[in-house]
Order: sequence, then structure tokens, then C-alpha cells
Amino acid sequence: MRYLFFILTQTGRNFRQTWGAQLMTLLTVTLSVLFFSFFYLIYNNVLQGAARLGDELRLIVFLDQEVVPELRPALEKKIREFSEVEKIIFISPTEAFTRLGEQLGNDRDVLDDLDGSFLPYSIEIYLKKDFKNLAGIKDFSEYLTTLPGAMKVQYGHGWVERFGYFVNLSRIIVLLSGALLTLTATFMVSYTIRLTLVARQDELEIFRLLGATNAFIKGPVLIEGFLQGVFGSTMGMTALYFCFLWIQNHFNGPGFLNLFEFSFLPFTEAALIFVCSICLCTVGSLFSIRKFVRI
Amino acid sequence: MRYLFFILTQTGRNFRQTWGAQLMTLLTVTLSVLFFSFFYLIYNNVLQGAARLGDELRLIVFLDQEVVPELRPALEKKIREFSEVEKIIFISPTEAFTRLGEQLGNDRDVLDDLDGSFLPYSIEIYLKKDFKNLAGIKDFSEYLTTLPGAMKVQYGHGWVERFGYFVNLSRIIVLLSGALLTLTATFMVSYTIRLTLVARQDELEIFRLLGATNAFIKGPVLIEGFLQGVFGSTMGMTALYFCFLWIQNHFNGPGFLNLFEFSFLPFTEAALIFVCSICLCTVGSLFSIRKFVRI
Amino acid sequence: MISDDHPAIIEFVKISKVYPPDILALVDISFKINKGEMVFLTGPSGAGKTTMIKLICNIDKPTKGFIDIAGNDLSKIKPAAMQALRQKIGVAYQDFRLLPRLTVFQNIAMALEVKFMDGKTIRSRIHEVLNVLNMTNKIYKRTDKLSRGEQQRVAIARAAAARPILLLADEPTGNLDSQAGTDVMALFSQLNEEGTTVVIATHDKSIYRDSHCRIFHLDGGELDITGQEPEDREQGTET
Amino acid sequence: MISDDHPAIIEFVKISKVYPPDILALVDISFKINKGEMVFLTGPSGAGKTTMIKLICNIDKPTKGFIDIAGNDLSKIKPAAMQALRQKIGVAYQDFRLLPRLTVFQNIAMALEVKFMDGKTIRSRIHEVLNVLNMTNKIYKRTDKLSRGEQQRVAIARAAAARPILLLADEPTGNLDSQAGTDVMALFSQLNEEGTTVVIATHDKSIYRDSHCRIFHLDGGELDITGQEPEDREQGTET
Ligand SMILES: Nc1ncnc2c1ncn2[C@@H]1O[C@H](COP(=O)(O)OP(=O)(O)OP(=O)(O)O)[C@@H](O)[C@H]1O
Ligand SMILES: Nc1ncnc2c1ncn2[C@@H]1O[C@H](COP(=O)(O)OP(=O)(O)OP(=O)(O)O)[C@@H](O)[C@H]1O
Ligand SMILES: [Mg+2]
Ligand SMILES: [Mg+2]
Repeated sequence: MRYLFFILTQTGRNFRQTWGAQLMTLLTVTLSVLFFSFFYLIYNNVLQGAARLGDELRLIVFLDQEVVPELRPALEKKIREFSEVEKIIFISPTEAFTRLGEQLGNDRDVLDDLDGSFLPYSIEIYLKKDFKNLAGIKDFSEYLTTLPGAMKVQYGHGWVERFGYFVNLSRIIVLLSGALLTLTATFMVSYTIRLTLVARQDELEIFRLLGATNAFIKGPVLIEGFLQGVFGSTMGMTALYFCFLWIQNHFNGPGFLNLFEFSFLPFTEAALIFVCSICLCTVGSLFSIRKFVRI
Repeated sequence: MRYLFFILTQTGRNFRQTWGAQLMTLLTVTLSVLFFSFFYLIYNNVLQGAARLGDELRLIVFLDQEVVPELRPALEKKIREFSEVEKIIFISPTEAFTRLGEQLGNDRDVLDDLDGSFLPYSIEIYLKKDFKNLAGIKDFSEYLTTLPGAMKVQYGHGWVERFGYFVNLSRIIVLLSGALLTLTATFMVSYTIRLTLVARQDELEIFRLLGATNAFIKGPVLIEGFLQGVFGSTMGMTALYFCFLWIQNHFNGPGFLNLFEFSFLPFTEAALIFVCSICLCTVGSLFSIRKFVRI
Repeated sequence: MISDDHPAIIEFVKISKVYPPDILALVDISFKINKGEMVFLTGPSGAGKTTMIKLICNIDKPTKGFIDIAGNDLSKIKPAAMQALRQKIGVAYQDFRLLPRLTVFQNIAMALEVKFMDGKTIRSRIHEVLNVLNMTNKIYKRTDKLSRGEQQRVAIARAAAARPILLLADEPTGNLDSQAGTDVMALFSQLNEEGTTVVIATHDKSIYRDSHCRIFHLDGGELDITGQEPEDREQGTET
Repeated sequence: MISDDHPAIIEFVKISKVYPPDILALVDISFKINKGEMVFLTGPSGAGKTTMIKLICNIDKPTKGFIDIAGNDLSKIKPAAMQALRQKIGVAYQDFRLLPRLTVFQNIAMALEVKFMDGKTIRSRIHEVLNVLNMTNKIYKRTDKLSRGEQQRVAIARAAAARPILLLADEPTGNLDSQAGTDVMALFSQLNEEGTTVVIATHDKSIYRDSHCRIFHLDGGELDITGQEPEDREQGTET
């Protein structure tokens, strides 16, 4: 079809003639995609890491008597009523004694002459991974003290707070930076596209005066925006992947980060970012041409 | 002086005629300053927080005999030889026993019938705040096992690793984002200035043809760059301050972040960022005009 | 578009054009130009010649009045129809409106590409028209590397290459010597003989002094027509 | 700058200008133009007139040869001296080079501001020159809102307002009707009588036909001078 041929010729010519501006737009798109996906990657990994470390978030309720197995379901129900509970374990004094020994490590000979009977019965409650809600944990622990026979509720207060603090700090940094950057990226892309078009205003004006149809004028711009999107996001993603590799190599020393697997974006999410940035570029270029093609 | 008057008239006219582009440059400068100083602020606070939490990073060396006071200086010297040590405390079994009681909390009655004599002598070593070097801590702990009489070396393995991991993650995010952003900021500022000048290329060309002196052409551009720098960095810093207030209000709930005081940039550093961005803008505009004023 | 019951290709009815705040560029002007006619538009600088050409190709709107171009009422025309109409009108602007970074060939080709002509026709048309204007040796030069008179001829060539039904030329000989001016007028005459309606705005007395065409004289926005409306031209129209 | 032992204000010695790859715009041209002279530069479109004017004001460099302007060797001139020299040369470019977003006043004022004249002088000079050109009513209009002929007069006004010692006008009447053309020529004559050397590149025979000035005819880059070099003009120089 001759129409398509003209559009493609036009597009090719535009690329050749305005390659400086095109390169600038490409770079902008690349950087924007890189920024956004970089922060998304970090955010993703922080959430994952938090989930993994969250396994250890547990509360212990010390009881003043043994819970007979028949009572357990009722107690469990009461506990689950209040909060999102992952797992509940009932611990006898003997089990607790073994653990104390493990905790004392090499010094366990302290306990050599004792049996565990002086230790209280207890319930260990593991929560679903939800670090946001430290205040909630406090409320929950207060609720647990009202359970029948509950003597005292213990949880890794300091540790949880410190850990929660860091997760939160990371979250703030990531979200705030992400927001700022997405803002800038949008601004940069639209600004660059607008400038490219202002530089081509004369050309568009002449086309208009020569009676070019809307499709003839918009076609090349559309293809251009699309290609910018494709190449820009490909390059951005590639750059992100190299960033990712760098972080992995640099900070994944043995015994240090093995606790935490730094992983790349899942395929679907990477694809989504990809598709979205292509759409944005295409629509953006189409939108910014609007004011130049009237009558 | 008439010269100054012309320059100022010129500058005023330029601002009026190209206010769109000027606003764009201003916004760019503002955002760049905001980004840079935002990351600097976070980085600063992460370091401070790390320093504060770092108090608890200590190693304990268990000994098979008491260290007589006379031997302590020699041992201390040996320990300090290897690493940056903040504080060294020698602990007797009695002291250790008291602590064990504190650790057991309400369950301290376990120890009621015992005295501390079964516990070993130990040395607590507090390190200077340096979280980067977790591998170094491992080496150091291995070194400590070679000390005369050392039985075992203990440190908050899991806790330190997890904490270190988060500090490191924050650091990576902050540094990498900072680097990316400083890059973009530089690119954006120079690009915007260049574009503004390209838009004014005709004017500069005509001035050149009319025989305007270099000072006549460069003066207004210089003043413009300077003013852009002043207003841009003022606005950027103000925006940063509001970000800071927002973070503080939002995440400084009682009992949660009181561990950690989120503080603004020290005056000298804020001033430095301010002065640097003004210089950058001025020099940048001067530099980018160079190719337009020849012959 | 052009039906037989519309002998007039351009019709102005009581047209006024006021530029804000108070510049009367055209004042209450009415006239008809028939298909196949050639008309000269004269008048001192600032008389409103360019304004009139702008109104004809709908670049600007009149403040008052009614314009009909080839059967289209310009105040009500739809974008698609306007685009189709513009493809049939060739305009050589007073300020040329060439793209400086494109070659002569590319600049002229644009006018043909928008009509989706095939490459071969485009090439032959361009060579043909540049030949008449003595510009074939500059065909692959960028237009910003040409002398002003050469640029002017490119602008004229672009207007003529598409073989429009209506050709508007604004000051086509302003930067041309007498020989080049003669070439341009020869091109216009040739097109006119093939049926194109030609409107030429000019100050150059030498090009219209000896012609038999109507002369539209504008002064201070007022129109004064001299010469006879040719009745015998109408059969020369092209579809 | 202009000493008495330099009666020539423009001197070309064996100048050639070749545009890559092979366009010979000027071929081995030598001439002198004396202070206070008025000279017409003619020739067909593409002959090299604009190229010559560009060489005179050092916008372009010759491929070969030596140019001396008011005692300055252009191949060795320093930037500061070039700036000072340009302030003394007024050029009305063929493509005007006006700033479209500034008013007529602002455009002309630029040429005076670079010389650090005071506001009062600037205003009176601008009014004076616009008066001669019949353009005072457009003084506060933006130049992109003017007709082409009005723009041309603004370009001429800018060149003349600074009272240069040398005035170069490239096709100054291309977009002007005969009345406006006469006004422009009157301005040039007036300046010339006050001692300004005037060089006018033009195709318009009517403006040089009856003059007694030398006519430089360029064709294909080759120069042919007709008319007598006036010996009696030299005392009219201005410092
Ligand atoms: N966009 C505009 N805004 C305001 N005034 C305008 C505009 N365009 C033209 N004018 C004014 O309208 C009048 C007619 O202008 P026009 O361009 O039609 O003249 P013209 O006959 O083409 O003159 P020339 O021979 O100099 O090209 C002039 O006084 C001009 O200043
Ligand atoms: N920048 C350039 N690069 C290449 N060729 C050029 C350039 N400028 C001019 N030329 C060529 O040099 C020749 C002389 O051009 P010049 O502009 O001097 O002609 P002119 O006498 O002013 O013509 P006109 O009357 O049309 O303005 C022309 O053939 C032109 O195409
Ligand atoms: Mg006009
Ligand atoms: Mg020329």
C-alpha cells in the first residue's frame, strides 16, 4: 500500500534529520524507565526481604497452668479472632527447658542439675507477614494478656522495632523517590517530545498548508513515539538488569546476603512496565502533536 | 553606568520574552536540587541512625580463667592492634550472673539457688561504628579466638547480619539513586539551558552581526544563570524542607522512631549545596553560550 | 468539487478583515474570479495583498463576509474537505516557507507526496517544472544553501508541480532578475493555458503592464478592478 | 580606524569564493570602493551578490584573496576589532534577520544599544529614520505582524539608524512598491550625502538606471564594472 510506504519514508527521514533530538528523547525515555523500574525493583525486594525475615516475628504467651489438649481449639479460636495469625504452637515446660539450654549455648551446664519443671507453659504465636502494623502487634499483645491463664506476653520488642524501622525507612525512601522520579520522568518525556515537535513545527505547518491528511501527518509521529517507547524501554530494562547484576555481585558476598535473595523483577511486571512505557510514548507524541494539526 | 543598565534591561526583556523556557529551567534546577539534597539528607540520616544503633555492636570473648588486672593493658593492646575498638570491658562471673538474671526477666527465680561461679570470665569489646565491614568483624572474631585463654567468641550474629543488611540496602539505594539522579540532573540542567539558548540563537546571531561586544551578549546570560541558580536552589531546598517535615510527621509516631531522630541537613552542608548549584547554573549557562558567540 | 454551475472558482462577498486592534487590511471587498482566468493583484506595500491570499487558502478567517472557493463555503468547510481542497491549490508564499534542511527535490516532493503520487510521477514532475525555471542544477542542494532568488523559484516550483486548479503566487519575482522573472511568468502562462486559474500578487509593473488580464488594485484595503472579465476562457477548465 | 591614507573603504584583492563541493560563487575578483561612494551591485539570481556582501562583513571567509575593510585586514582581525567594525557597518540583509517577537522599535534599537547609546538618542534616531520610510505608524507593532514590504523597510531602517560609515543593502526594494522604493532610495541618498559609503545589491533596473554611480555587474562569479570612479567624493567622509 502506497500510504504505508509514504508514512515509513517520512518516519525514516524524520529520524535522519532530527537524530539529535531523537537521541535526546530516547535517552530521556531510557532514563525514565530505568528510574521507575529501579525503584520498583528495590521496592519489590524490600517487600520480599521483609516477608522472609518476618518469619521470626512471634509473640509468646506465658501461662500459669497447662492447657489441656481439649481446650486448645477454643484458645486457638480466641487468638485467631483478633489478628492474622500464621501458626500457633503450644509449648510445655520440658520443651522450653531444652530451648533455654540451646540459648545458653556452651554455658548450658548451668542447667545441668535442673529439670524444666520450674518453667511455665507457653504459647508461641507466629504472625502473618505484616510489618506495617507494629502498633497492631502491641494491641494484639495486650489482648493476649486477657486470655484465661495468661501470665505475661513477650515479644522481640527492640528487635522488631529496629527491624521495622529499617523496613519503613527503606519503604519511605523507595516510595518518595519513586514518586518524585515518576513525576520527573513524565515531565521530561512530555517536555522532550514537545520540544522535538516545536523544532518540527515548521514542517508540520507546511504539511498542513499543502493539504496533507491527518493520517499523513500523524502516522510518522505515531510510529516515532512507538519506536521511542520500544527502544527506550528496552534500553532502560537492559540498564536495570546491569544495575541488578552489579548490586548482586557487589553485595552478595557469602554468608552475608544469602539470607536474602536479591531477585529481578518477575516477567509479568517487567512486561507491564515495557508495555506501559510504549503506550505512554505513543499516546504522548500523539497528544502533543494535537495542537499543531488543526484545520 | 550605562553598561549595567543595558545588561539589566536585556535580562529583564529576556525573562519576559522567554518566560516559558525560563520557568522550565527553573523547575529543572529546583527538581535537581531537591533530588540531590533529598538523597543527601537520607544518606546523612541513615549514617547517623547506623551510628546510634551501632552502640550495640559488641563482641564477647569468653575466657577460661580470670584476667588479672595487671595483664589487662597487654590484652587490650593486643585487641586494639587488630581493629578499631571503641571500648573494652572486662566482666567477672558475678557480673555475668547478674546479667543473665536480667535477661531471664521474670523467670530469674531459675537461678535463685545458684551463684555465678559456674559462668566464665569474659571481655566485651565495643567496636567503632563501622557497619560496612561485616566481613571484617568475622576476621576480628577469629583473631580474638587466638588470644591467650580465649575459649569462645560470640557476637550477635543473626541480628548484626540482618541489621547490617538493611543498612547496606539503604546505602545502596541511596548511593545508586543519588548517582543516577545527579547524572540526570546535570544532563537536564545543561540540556534545558542549551535548548533555551537554541531558542535564542537567532537573537544571539543578530547581536553578533550588529557588533555587540562579548560582555553585552554574555552579561544577561550570566545574570540569568545566576538568578536561575538562586531561585532554583531556594525552591529546591524549601521543597526538601517540606518533604522532611512530612516524613517527620508521618513516621515519627511515639515509641516507634524515637530511637532515631530524623534530622535536617546541617547548615554548612545546606549552604554548600546552595552555593554549588548557583555556581553550576552560572558556569553552565556561560559554557553553553560559548559556541554561539564567535568572531 | 467543481461543478458547471459554479463558473467562479473564487468568490468574495463583502469581505472585511480587521487585525486587532484597528488595522483595516481589507474593507468590504466583493469579486469573482472565474475558472481558467489569470489575475494580477497589485497595490502598495501593506495594501492587503497577502491578507487576501491568506483568506483564499483559509489560513486566516475574514472578520466579515462570505468566501466561496471552488464551491466550498470556507466558513463551514470540514477539515477533510479543506485538506482535499488545499491539495488542489498551489501557493507560492511571499516568505517561501521552505524547509531549510531539505533539498530542493524533497521540498517540492512534499507537495506531491501528500497526494500519494508514485515516485516516478513525482520525479518527472519535479524535473519538468525545475527545467522551466532553470534550476535543475540545484535539485539536490539544501534550500538553505541557495541564493534568495533560487529559493523563490523553488517555492514557485512547489506551488506549480502539483498542477493545481488554482495557483496563488505572492510577489513571485521580488528576488528575481528580469530573465528569471520571465521564466516564472512563462511557467504561469503555460499552467494557465492548461486551465489553471492563476492569481499573482505583485508590485512589478513590468510583468503585468502588457498583459490582457484583469488587474485587481488594492489600496488601503479597498479594491479597484481594471480590465475585462474574460468570457471566452471558461471552456479551458480541468477537472 | 579610517586614516587619510586609506581612501578605499572596501578593497578586494583577487578574491575567490568556492562553496563545497564545486560552486564558484566568486572568481578572482579585485576592486576598490572609496569612502563616500555609492555603488550598485547587479547581476542575475545566483550571481554571487549576497556572497560578496557576506565577505565584506566577515560573515563568511573567502577561499582565496585579501579583503581590507576600512583599514582592517579581515583575515587577521581580532574579535574586539571586528565587533567595533561591525558597529560601524549597517547591513540590510536580503532575508531581513529581524526578531519576530520584538517590535519594530525594539528591533531597530538593538543596533543602537550595542553601541551603548542613551535612550533619548535611540528614540530620536528611530523616529527620524522611520519617518523617512513612512513607517512611524507601525513603530510599536511586532515585526511578525507586518507585511513583507514593511518588514523590509524595518530591516533597512535598522541598518541606517546607527548612521554607519558603510551601509550594505541586499535587494532593498524586492518587496516594495515604487513609492516605497523611492523612499528607501531617498534615505540612502541622504546618508550618502552625509558621507556614508553605500553598496546596494539589486535587480531593480529602475533604481540604478538614472544614477551616475558605478555599477558592479556580477555574472557567474565574474565582475564587470561600469561607470566612473568618482574622485570628488572623498572629502565627504565622516569619522
Ligand atoms: N498578523 C497580522 N497582525 C496584525 N496586522 C497584520 C497582520 N498581518 C498583516 N497585518 C497588517 O495588515 C496590513 C496588510 O498586510 P498584507 O500583508 O496583506 O500587505 P501586503 O499587501 O501583502 O503588503 P506587502 O506588499 O508589503 O507584502 C498591513 O498594514 C499589515 O501591517
Ligand atoms: N551556503 C552556501 N552553500 C553552498 N552554496 C551556496 C551557499 N550560499 C550561496 N551559494 C551558492 O552560491 C551562488 C551565489 O549565491 P548568492 O547568494 O551570492 O547569489 P545572489 O547573487 O545573492 O542571488 P540572489 O539574487 O538570488 O539573491 C548560488 O549559486 C548559490 O546557490
Ligand atoms: Mg504581502
Ligand atoms: Mg542574494
